[in-house]
Amino acid sequence: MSLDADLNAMYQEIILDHYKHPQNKGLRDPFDAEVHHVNPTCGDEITLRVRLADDVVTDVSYDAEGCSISQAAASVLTELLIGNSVEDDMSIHASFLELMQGKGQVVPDEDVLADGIAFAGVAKFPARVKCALLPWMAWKDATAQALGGDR
Amino acid sequence: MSLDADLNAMYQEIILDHYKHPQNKGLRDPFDAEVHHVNPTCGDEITLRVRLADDVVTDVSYDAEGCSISQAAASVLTELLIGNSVEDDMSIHASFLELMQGKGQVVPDEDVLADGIAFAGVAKFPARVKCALLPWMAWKDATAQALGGDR
Amino acid sequence: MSTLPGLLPDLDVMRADFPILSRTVAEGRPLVYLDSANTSQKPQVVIDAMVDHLETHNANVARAMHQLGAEATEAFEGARDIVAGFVNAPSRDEIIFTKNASEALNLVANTLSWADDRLGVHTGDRVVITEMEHHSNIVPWQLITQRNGAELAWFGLTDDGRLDLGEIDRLLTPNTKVVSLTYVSNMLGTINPVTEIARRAHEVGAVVVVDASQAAPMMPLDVAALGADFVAFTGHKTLGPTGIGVLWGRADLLNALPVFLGGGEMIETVTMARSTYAKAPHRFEAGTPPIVEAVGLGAALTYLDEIGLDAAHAHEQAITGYLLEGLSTIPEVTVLGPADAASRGGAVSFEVEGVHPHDVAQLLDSRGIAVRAGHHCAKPAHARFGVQSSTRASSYLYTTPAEIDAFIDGLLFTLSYFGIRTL
Amino acid sequence: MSTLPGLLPDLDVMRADFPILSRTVAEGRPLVYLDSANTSQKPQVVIDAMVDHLETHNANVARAMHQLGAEATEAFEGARDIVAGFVNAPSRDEIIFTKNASEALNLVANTLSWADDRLGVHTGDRVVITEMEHHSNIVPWQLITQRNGAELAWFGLTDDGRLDLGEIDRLLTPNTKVVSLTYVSNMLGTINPVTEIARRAHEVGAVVVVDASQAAPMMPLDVAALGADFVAFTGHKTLGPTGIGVLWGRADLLNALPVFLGGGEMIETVTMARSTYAKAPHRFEAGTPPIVEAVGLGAALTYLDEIGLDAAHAHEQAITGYLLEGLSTIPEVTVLGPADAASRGGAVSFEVEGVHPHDVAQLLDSRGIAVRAGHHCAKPAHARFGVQSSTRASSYLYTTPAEIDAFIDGLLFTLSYFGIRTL
Ligand SMILES: Cc1ncc(COP(=O)(O)O)c(C=O)c1O
Ligand SMILES: Cc1ncc(COP(=O)(O)O)c(C=O)c1O
Repeated sequence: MSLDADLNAMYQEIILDHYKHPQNKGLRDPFDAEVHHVNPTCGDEITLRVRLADDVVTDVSYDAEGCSISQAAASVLTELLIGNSVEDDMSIHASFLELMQGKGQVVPDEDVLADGIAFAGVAKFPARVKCALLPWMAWKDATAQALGGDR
Repeated sequence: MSLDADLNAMYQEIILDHYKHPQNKGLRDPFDAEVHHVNPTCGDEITLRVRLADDVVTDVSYDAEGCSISQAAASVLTELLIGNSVEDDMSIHASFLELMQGKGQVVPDEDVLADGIAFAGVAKFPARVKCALLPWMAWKDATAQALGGDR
Repeated sequence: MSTLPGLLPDLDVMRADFPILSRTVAEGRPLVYLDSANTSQKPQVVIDAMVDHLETHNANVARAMHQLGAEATEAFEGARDIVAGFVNAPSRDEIIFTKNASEALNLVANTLSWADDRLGVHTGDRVVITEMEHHSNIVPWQLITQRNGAELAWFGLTDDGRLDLGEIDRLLTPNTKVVSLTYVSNMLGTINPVTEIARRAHEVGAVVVVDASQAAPMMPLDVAALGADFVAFTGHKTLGPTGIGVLWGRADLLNALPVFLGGGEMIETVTMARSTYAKAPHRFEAGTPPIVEAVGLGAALTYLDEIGLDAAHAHEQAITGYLLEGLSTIPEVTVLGPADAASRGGAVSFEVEGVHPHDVAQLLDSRGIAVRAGHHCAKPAHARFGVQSSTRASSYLYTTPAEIDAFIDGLLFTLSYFGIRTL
Repeated sequence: MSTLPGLLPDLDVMRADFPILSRTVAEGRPLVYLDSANTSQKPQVVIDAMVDHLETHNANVARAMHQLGAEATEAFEGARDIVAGFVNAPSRDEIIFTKNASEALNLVANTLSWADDRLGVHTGDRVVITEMEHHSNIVPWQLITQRNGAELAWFGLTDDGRLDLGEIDRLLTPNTKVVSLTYVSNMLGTINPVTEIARRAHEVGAVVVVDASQAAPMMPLDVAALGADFVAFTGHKTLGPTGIGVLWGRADLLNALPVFLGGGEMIETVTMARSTYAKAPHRFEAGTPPIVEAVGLGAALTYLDEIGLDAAHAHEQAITGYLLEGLSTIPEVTVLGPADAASRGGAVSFEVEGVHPHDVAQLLDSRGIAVRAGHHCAKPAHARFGVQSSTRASSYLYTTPAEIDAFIDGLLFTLSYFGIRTL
């Protein structure tokens, strides 16, 4: 695959769409945990809130500043994770992590990752993997805090 | 000149003689200043005392531990410097310094340096120049202190 | 447009000295390296000097009495002489080798935090820095002022990216012990009036520290004339290798400061209970120093000197002017920092409306053009201008006008790729 | 006598990997390099890896989004993986690159001096070291204990150059916060029972720091099994370049310690008023790290691993045994440290009756034989044995029995030159 093709694989329409029209952006109440994560290399930032009820992720909201990849990742994350059980979301999280750390060798499962499969092309660019993972790491941290009862 | 010749130029009979039979060794009273100098690289040490009277160097005594070069240099120093005016000794000091820092290119003046000319061969060995200079630096320091009146 | 006034002559011949510049990236495209403020590329002579040292003269220095040891010591101390000449230091003993510029700045900060009352930074004392510093000239001062209960104050910036000198009387008070500032900003490109500030700082008795990391590569550096007390820079930005930095300091101050790191050859004598210490420079060089790195740095500074720092500076200004001109033709681009090339270095940071810096850098990279995106270790300066990050193109003496053309083309491609405008 | 049991096979073939070993010195004599405890020579693969990096992949790491930056980052972080594998670290994030072993030890000492009460070394606390330490593991602890009003205590030595463990109960008290000791002595050669001492130190809650500068080059180093909390070593003694050292530390401790040097990429976020910091390893890597040096070290440790540390250790023991045997035939020679090769490393320090170490080294040098003379940065250990300095011959994996023969011949020549005996 040529480099321009790689570039287009990274900047999928889906990613650019989410970047331009982010879903669930803006911080919402109520929430059980809020975290602030930073990518120290580039300065991308996210503040992310999680709301749980009976082990269901009832809401994820965020405010973020960053590149197309990290912004789109946050938007896709909320679409994928809101409304499922914590357990299911943890397994979606694991699939996304596996995809991103697979150096472009992992074939994503559309049934699990839906729009998230668009990030397959990002996995080829090590410097950008951190961008895509920023909201996902924040979500995991916030959820752990919410479960730990640090209200 | 071959290396063995260089070696023999460094370890002149005069130097080995002074090494085996050091002159004026042992600390003596009275004195006006005493200093302790160390070659930090190798650990060679000297304690050196200077006695002045009416701007004449009436005594230099020392106790030293070190290699043949530094030991012989101390012995030669006392022979050269005791009994002269401080001014004359400072100029002998300058000649010795010039010889040692000359990288083997300076031709020593036997009238000024007497046995000190034996050190001409040492000047070719940068690592050993410090050995030869140790007592000379100590003498200068002690004399400066004695003149400064730090009794 | 390949003959701008001020360009170095025979640029192509000189570029051939840099092996990496003939490399291709991004599927056969020639490398356009515009990230020299981050690290410079290395000419063959630097690499060769290091190889020759490792293959033929390698030994530890100072300690060794044998021939290899003498050769290695001569090479290492010879490099100190070259550095001393390069910065016009009054004495070679004022040149300390550190691991990078950051260590040099931390060395000064820490030893000042441990010094006696006269020199030292203690409770109630003030340290003055600026809002345009690299993190390496911010964090060390935060650490020591927090530890010792001192105050950290700073010059703010004007809208065009210069120091706001209107605050100087308020900032420089009798309890100001240190003024530490960058000579040339790595983000805004601004060249600061260091000599004037040093003069004012000395009036209140403060020690003046200059971070010359961005200045040393591209303009004549004369520490004797500068008026500062300490000057730091880093090897890898001046055509040399990583692993080495330089601190110049006034001999009397260096020898009045307490020691920094302990061990190896920085001692005079050691007993289990206590130790005494060597004089500068060895006083501040604990452990085996960066030997092969000093050899490389010596070769690098010799190469730079042969080109001439005045000529390098003129080249930098010509290229930067051309770059700024190119950027000014793109309305979506906003440059941060001074707009005229004459009062700035070769680092040009900018925003592109509607495209995040990461995405700009990524698109340019796909065309073989290397720029930096992020905060460039200058978060506060970014915050000052209300941006979280920026894209930075930074040229050096090997940069050609054609590379700037490629860069401007790449930006236009980026804008069209993200649908901001059509080509 | 060229086939001792335990020698590395194909020694000549392997020696051809080291360009400097085919050099002649002292007017055409082959170089006999017996100063490897001071610094090791470098195989061609190390030099080539560095050249390839500088000519083809040079860029700054972490910060750069472009292709060269990605390649440089991969090379640098890849070296961290190699080091982690080499010392069997539980996690790669526990490997910190410093400028040398001395900085690694100072890093631990300083951050402990700033740490909170639980970990920190403060008034009334005790730090325990040993009388056989290199200055780099003495001075840092003197500096912090003096600064913080803590006590420095140490294990003495037995007459045959081992730690006097009889003092262990007296030394390890509940207020002992740190025990820092060398794995292998660079002067006496002694291999210390580190695991046993670490176990005892942990019983009183002390943090255990091991200086593995002399161990890492020549015996398997398994930090997971060793039982220590921090282990330091230096690149240039393990076939790598100068300008790089390694600190391994337990992740929980590393992240509990305050930061050391500030600047560059060790931050999480920076504002003018305050900063927060990254986790280990970046937490302790202020400024541009030793990138090309890490590449070189990675190649060096890979080379060492291919030879095998067990095989290297066996070679070292065989050569050292042969060397000790040779020395025992010269009545004027007194060896300092353990007499049996099995319980020691390859550094052998000795006295020659009637000839000062400088003069011994000089005479040997005139025959092309490089040894070290002086205090080897271990003044207290010399003082313990009532000597001011000594001569040290130190072999490594490229040393041949023939070189030991030449060395012994050289000693006899020295004795005759100074008229101590006739040949
Ligand atoms: C036992 C020991 N510790 C520490 C060091 C210091 O290593 P470096 O000089 O590379 O910091 C050395 C070598 O000089 C050593 O032999
Ligand atoms: C202005 C300035 N200061 C300090 C530094 C730090 O240099 P180093 O990373 O080599 O320590 C840099 C470069 O990164 C810089 O641009």
